[in-house]
Amino acid sequence: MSSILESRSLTKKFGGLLAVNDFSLEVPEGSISCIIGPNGAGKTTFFNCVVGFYLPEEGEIIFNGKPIQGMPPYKITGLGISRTYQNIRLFSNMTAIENIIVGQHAHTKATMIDAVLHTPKNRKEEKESVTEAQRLLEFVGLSGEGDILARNLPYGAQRRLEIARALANKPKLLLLDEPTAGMNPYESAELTSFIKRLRDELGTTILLIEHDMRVVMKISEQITVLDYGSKIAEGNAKEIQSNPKVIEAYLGRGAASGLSLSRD
Amino acid sequence: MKIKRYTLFSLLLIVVLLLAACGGNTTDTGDTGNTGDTGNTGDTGNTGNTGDTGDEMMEEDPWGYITFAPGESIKLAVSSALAGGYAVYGQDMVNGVELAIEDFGGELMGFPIIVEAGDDGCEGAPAVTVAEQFSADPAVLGVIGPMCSGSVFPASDIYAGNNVVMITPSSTAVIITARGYQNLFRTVANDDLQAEVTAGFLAEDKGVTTLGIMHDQSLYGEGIAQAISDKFEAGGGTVTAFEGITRGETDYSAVISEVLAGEPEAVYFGGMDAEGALLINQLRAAGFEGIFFGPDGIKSKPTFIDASGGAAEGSFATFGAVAGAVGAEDWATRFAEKYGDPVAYGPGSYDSATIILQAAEKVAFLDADGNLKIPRFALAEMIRATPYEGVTGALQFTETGDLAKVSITVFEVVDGDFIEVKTVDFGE
Amino acid sequence: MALLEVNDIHTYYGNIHALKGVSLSVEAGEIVSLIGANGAGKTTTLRTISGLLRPRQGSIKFKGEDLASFPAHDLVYKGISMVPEGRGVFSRLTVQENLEMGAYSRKDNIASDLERIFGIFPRLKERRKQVAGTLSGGEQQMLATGRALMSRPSLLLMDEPSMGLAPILVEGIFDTIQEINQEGTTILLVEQNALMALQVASRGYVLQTGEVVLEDTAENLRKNQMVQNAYLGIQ
Amino acid sequence: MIDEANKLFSNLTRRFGRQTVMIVGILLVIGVLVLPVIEFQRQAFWVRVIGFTGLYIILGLGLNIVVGFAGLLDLGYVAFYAIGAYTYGLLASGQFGIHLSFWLVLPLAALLAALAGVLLGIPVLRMRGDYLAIVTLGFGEIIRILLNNLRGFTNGSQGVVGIDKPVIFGYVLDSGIHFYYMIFILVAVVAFFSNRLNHSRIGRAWIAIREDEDVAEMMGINTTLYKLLAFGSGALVGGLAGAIFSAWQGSIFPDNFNLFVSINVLSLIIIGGIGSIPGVIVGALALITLPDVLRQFSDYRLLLYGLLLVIMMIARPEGFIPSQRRKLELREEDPQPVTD
Amino acid sequence: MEFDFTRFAEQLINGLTVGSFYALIALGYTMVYGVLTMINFAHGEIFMMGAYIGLFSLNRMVDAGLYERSPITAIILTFLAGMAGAALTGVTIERLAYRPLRRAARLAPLISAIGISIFLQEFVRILPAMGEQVMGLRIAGNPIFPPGWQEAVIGVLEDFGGVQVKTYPGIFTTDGFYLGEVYVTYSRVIILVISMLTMVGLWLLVKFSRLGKAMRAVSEDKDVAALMGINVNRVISQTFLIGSALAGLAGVMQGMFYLQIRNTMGFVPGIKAFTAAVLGGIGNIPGAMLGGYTLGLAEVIGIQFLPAIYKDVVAFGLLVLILIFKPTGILGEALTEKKM
Repeated sequence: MSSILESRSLTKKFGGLLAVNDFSLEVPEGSISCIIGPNGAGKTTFFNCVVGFYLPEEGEIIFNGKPIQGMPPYKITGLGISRTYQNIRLFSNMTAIENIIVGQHAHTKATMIDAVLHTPKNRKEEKESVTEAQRLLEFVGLSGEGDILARNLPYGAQRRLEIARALANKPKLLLLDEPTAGMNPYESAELTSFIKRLRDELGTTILLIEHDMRVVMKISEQITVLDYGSKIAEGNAKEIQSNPKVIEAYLGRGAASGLSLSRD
Repeated sequence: MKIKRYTLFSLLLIVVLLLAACGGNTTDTGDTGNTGDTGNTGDTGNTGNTGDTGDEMMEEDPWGYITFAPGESIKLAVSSALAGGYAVYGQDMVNGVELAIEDFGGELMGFPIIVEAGDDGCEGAPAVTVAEQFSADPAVLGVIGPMCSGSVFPASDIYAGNNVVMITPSSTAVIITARGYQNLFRTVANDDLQAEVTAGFLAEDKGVTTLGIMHDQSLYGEGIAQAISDKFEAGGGTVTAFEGITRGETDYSAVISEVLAGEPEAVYFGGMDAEGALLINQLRAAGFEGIFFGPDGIKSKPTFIDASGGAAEGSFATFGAVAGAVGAEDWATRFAEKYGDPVAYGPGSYDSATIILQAAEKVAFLDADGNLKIPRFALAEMIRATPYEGVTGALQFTETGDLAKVSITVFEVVDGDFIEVKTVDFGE
Repeated sequence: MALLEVNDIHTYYGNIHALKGVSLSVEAGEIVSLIGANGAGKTTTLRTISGLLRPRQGSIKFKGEDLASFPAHDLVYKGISMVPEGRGVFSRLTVQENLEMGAYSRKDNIASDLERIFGIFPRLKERRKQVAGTLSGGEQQMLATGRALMSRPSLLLMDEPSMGLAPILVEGIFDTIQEINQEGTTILLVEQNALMALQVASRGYVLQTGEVVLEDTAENLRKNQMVQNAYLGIQ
Repeated sequence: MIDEANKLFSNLTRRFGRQTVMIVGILLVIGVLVLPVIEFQRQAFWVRVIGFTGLYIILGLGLNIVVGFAGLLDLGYVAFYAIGAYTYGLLASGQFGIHLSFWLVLPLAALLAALAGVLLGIPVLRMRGDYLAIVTLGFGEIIRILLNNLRGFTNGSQGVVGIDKPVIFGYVLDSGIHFYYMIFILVAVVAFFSNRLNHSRIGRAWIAIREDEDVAEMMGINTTLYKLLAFGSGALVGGLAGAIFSAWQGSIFPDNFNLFVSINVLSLIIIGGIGSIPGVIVGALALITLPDVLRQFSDYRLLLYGLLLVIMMIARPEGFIPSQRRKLELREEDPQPVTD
Repeated sequence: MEFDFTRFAEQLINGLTVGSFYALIALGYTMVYGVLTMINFAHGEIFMMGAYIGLFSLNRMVDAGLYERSPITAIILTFLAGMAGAALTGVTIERLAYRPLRRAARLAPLISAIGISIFLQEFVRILPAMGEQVMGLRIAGNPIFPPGWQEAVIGVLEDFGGVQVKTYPGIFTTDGFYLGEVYVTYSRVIILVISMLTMVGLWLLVKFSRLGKAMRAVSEDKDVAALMGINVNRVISQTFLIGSALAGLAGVMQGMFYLQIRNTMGFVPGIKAFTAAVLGGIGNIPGAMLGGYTLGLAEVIGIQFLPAIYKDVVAFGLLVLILIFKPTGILGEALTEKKM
């Protein structure tokens, strides 16, 4: 498997603080990979570097063989990277379907002239957008709820809508930031299988940040552990679970036993 | 929720009170018997309104007639700033007109005369709206104003189109009267004449060779400042600085430092009284000991002399009127008793109103039905033809509506009041 | 008499009927857990008790006194304190200033309380001069908890203290909760991590779409089939 | 516009009954169109007042694109109005002896204003909210100061006078009625286009930027470009209004373009209901027409105006006719917020 | 013009004086922004109210002979009265015009504030005329108020407000001393000292007092602040009280040292102080002070090189320049810009 995303010795500083420190990572195409680590370890910062929201001081980010650091976020999105946020950031006063249509922005072309004159091109595009959006709503199990304002949807539905919006960009790589945050075990199990389905049915590569070890261990093919901005371990679920460095810095002895307690 | 209702209620209460207060001021609407707390005119039950002028007489006056049915009021309109930053001058104009009507006897051939004031904010756009309002009102005899040149330009187009007589007591811009309108007059000298007198006085009487000029960046202030600059340099003097200040600020020391850096013997300020007071105060504080000179805009005892904290002593101002004109002193006393000291355009407005009323009296007649009719063109011609002796001096108009004879007087501030120093007469 | 008695409260967000008659009680000295899915009304319940929201119906009694007429800021003086969801530290204030804000309701000497909090959370002592916004998530949680304790509450409301924290910190948080409780503070705990919550609590309530559907001792709840399926992730 | 009109219509019908609404609506439209044709006593005054309201409706529609659609708080909108006005004033008067046709200069004025809008946009793009407000306010003031002081070019404080009236097929459009119709045709055109814009890919991108700029950019929206588009289109409309104003007025002075114009336009779109096109019309009626109707309260005019702003805001914080979306944004739904 | 050190030093002092006013007024903007994230557009008018109330009290003390007997006491009392009056105005405005809009859209309180600003300006101007009319009200031809009252009430109102410029008695002369070659008037020194002392006091208050900490807590999160036992409404009122009192202090200072006050005096300083607050980083108290002095100095330095008419262009130009490089102002935190 070739890697779709590669980070080479990436470093991002905030003032004196090294948020991401000489971090290298390869995400295999078509995989579900996971980044874990204590709060403030630099996981979200890394995401922000990938999508172009932060400019790293050193290192390279390669997407599909091309360096992308320094590109503005909207261009990176256009290349096929989408993301979701730790604390859901939907356009809360837009309807569900509008959220998804905005998500298609990089793939639609209508100009101001088209919009004002309602050219045939524009009409066709609008129609296709709606059809596609409805398809995505169905895919995430929200069909029939397209006209509800995003903020009036229940929490779980909002999470799924955010993913649908990210998918509207037809991403090759999907970054999920703590998708199960604030969910109880039942809900997160549901989401976990959904994420799996995503990869299996659409072939989208998925990179996620996650705290819930049950989720992490269940679906990740590759786990990378960050602490203080540096990579301290990498491997599959078993290797990570038994890595003493990881237990020391992140999992803790009790949590390791907690994992077994859940009879997972 | 409780707070919100309470707030709304109190705000509404204020509105109601205000409207009630406004209600006391219905002298201008004329459709109710008014409670008359301002001294003018009595209670006239108004009966309907007569719309158009009598057809049978149309051919006699090319501009048509202003017609009043018995019992109707004649409106003398004022277009000026009545609210906002320039209201102080607008109020002064209204006061002048009010006093003129009172002195005239409050009625014309048995028809009561009232003031109708329109707020133009000293700005072009609302001035046009006011002009449309007055022009569309068949009871308006004539208009005093607008006050600012910026309003006179667009508004006079409307008045001219509707053949409404207007006299501005304040607009000094040269080209206002250059457009051939026959309905337009002004009772002030234009900038050029004021500038000529000022430059001459400074150079010849005071021997000033270097002059620093400041202005308030307004149409009026910068216009006169520019005229002064031209005349002074034409006379061989040197203008060391030409700087603008921002109206509404209070500390002009920084600009003053720049102006004084050129070490002028005198400083001229094109602008209004309030800024003038601040400037002279700060000029003296900055160590300036030369002459301070300003146009008619600063010739105000309360807002220039009194507001300068004594610094205005020894300053000069021009004014387009004869000092000590017939009855002027007595007039000023009467005005002050009623409204406080005139600010700037009270006297000019008084004269303008009186001119219109006197001319109207001469051309007005009653028709067979007892309606009062005033021919519009004849009114304008009568205004033009009749010499007039007023509180600002002897006034006589030219073809263009400018004053044929102008006296410009230089005043000096001595012991806290303006004292006449020199008067220059223009015209034949 | 229970320390806190919540009786049939109904709370609305605009037209959304968020709590449909929640009743619960907390005895002095207990740890009581509220568990439930997202949107079940757990946070709304805590915000209503703390006075940030007003119920349209129902009563809340604390030490026998009806709280209906008191605004949120008065409840601190009565002895209720809350660790809000998402921690809510004042990020531009220093750690020490944050703690002092916690004692805003008190006029007496707070130096000893500061020392007590620093005893529980030595990390905070190291960082007392640091601006709270620069703390890590775990440290912020300590600060929020410590700040709530500064008012010497008799009832501490905690909203999702373990949310977004690394597993290693989660343990510590629950240890602290028990520690605080043993020192005599009653705790009403809202937790997504039902497993841990039911381990430290003595009793628990299960909320579903704004209603209490189950209440029992923690031990019984842990054994309950429905709870195991829905909230403990045990199939 | 059609959607909004429909919504408005259904709201009103629910309240007053279908027939009444239809009749009143038709009467209103006819009234506006016919007002100049039928003769009545104070007609010229009413044509002026309603025509002037129309001018402010155009300005409101333009600013609404910037503030209402894209959510960029612009306190210097008057600058574009001024640029439009001076473009026509300078190119069709004795100032330089140039007398270009109104119909040629009108699009030119719009383009120049749009260009200025984009130029203003570039430095302020990174600023948000209230920072943007003060910078745009400064921009408006700077334009006015320049107009006032570039004496060789704009004739400074002495203004541009004797501006040509538009001519169409040899017929001079010099009466208020001509401008009245010109303005209302433009109102219809601008309203129509701005509504289409709002319900398009562009409009959605603006909403997304307004809601969450960072996320919008993650959707592939070039936020820089779209903000410039908003500034540019808003400015374009302002420029059109300015050119018409200067032709109608016949003389322009820097003082015509003070901060109060910007404030007036902003107030009217907020009072009407931000983001809503019918709202702009209602707002203009409340803030431009009403004060003119209340002319007899001359010295209380501004006082009442100020009070009116406060009362209207408190009574209807979301405006008279809020756009459906904005209505939801504006009212937080917390029950009896205690910390307020 | 060649560089003249004496004049430069003179200009620096001018800049510091003006900067003191900007800073004092900017503090009110910034404090209110801090707790409510709203631009209190009426703040300039609070400054004006302070000046008017101060003068009214001073006149009473002159009447009572207190000023003759003990000028220092009278002056101090004037300051206190102006501050108290401005504070009362500010708190009342917050209560009536802003609090009902606490949860409304961000622009609603802005428009309300603009309304209040216009209202206050006009209110002061029109008060005597209004009094005259209210006192002149009649029922069935009989005056409601006895004539004796009328005179007294109108007299008081005329002494307070009115259309004309009002003048403080010339207490401070143009006396001064030479600092090297630079002539410095005592009044400038007094302005600087009073302003700086006040600002240091404010800084200490906000930094160390219980109220100051409560203010900072409220500005971060009102709900959590309430959970700490802070009465949020009271803290907001107190913030308005302090900010307005500072504006009142500036207002009285203006009257004392520049003599002249008028109803429109708040507008220009209001805009400038707002600029200064943003320049320093709005919501940030030291930022407002720094912004005020920076702006004051920039203006005087600017006109060393450019004609004075471009002073405001320099001010706004500097603002844009600083915001381009630091979008949240000099001391504003970048943290809030892109937090995740």
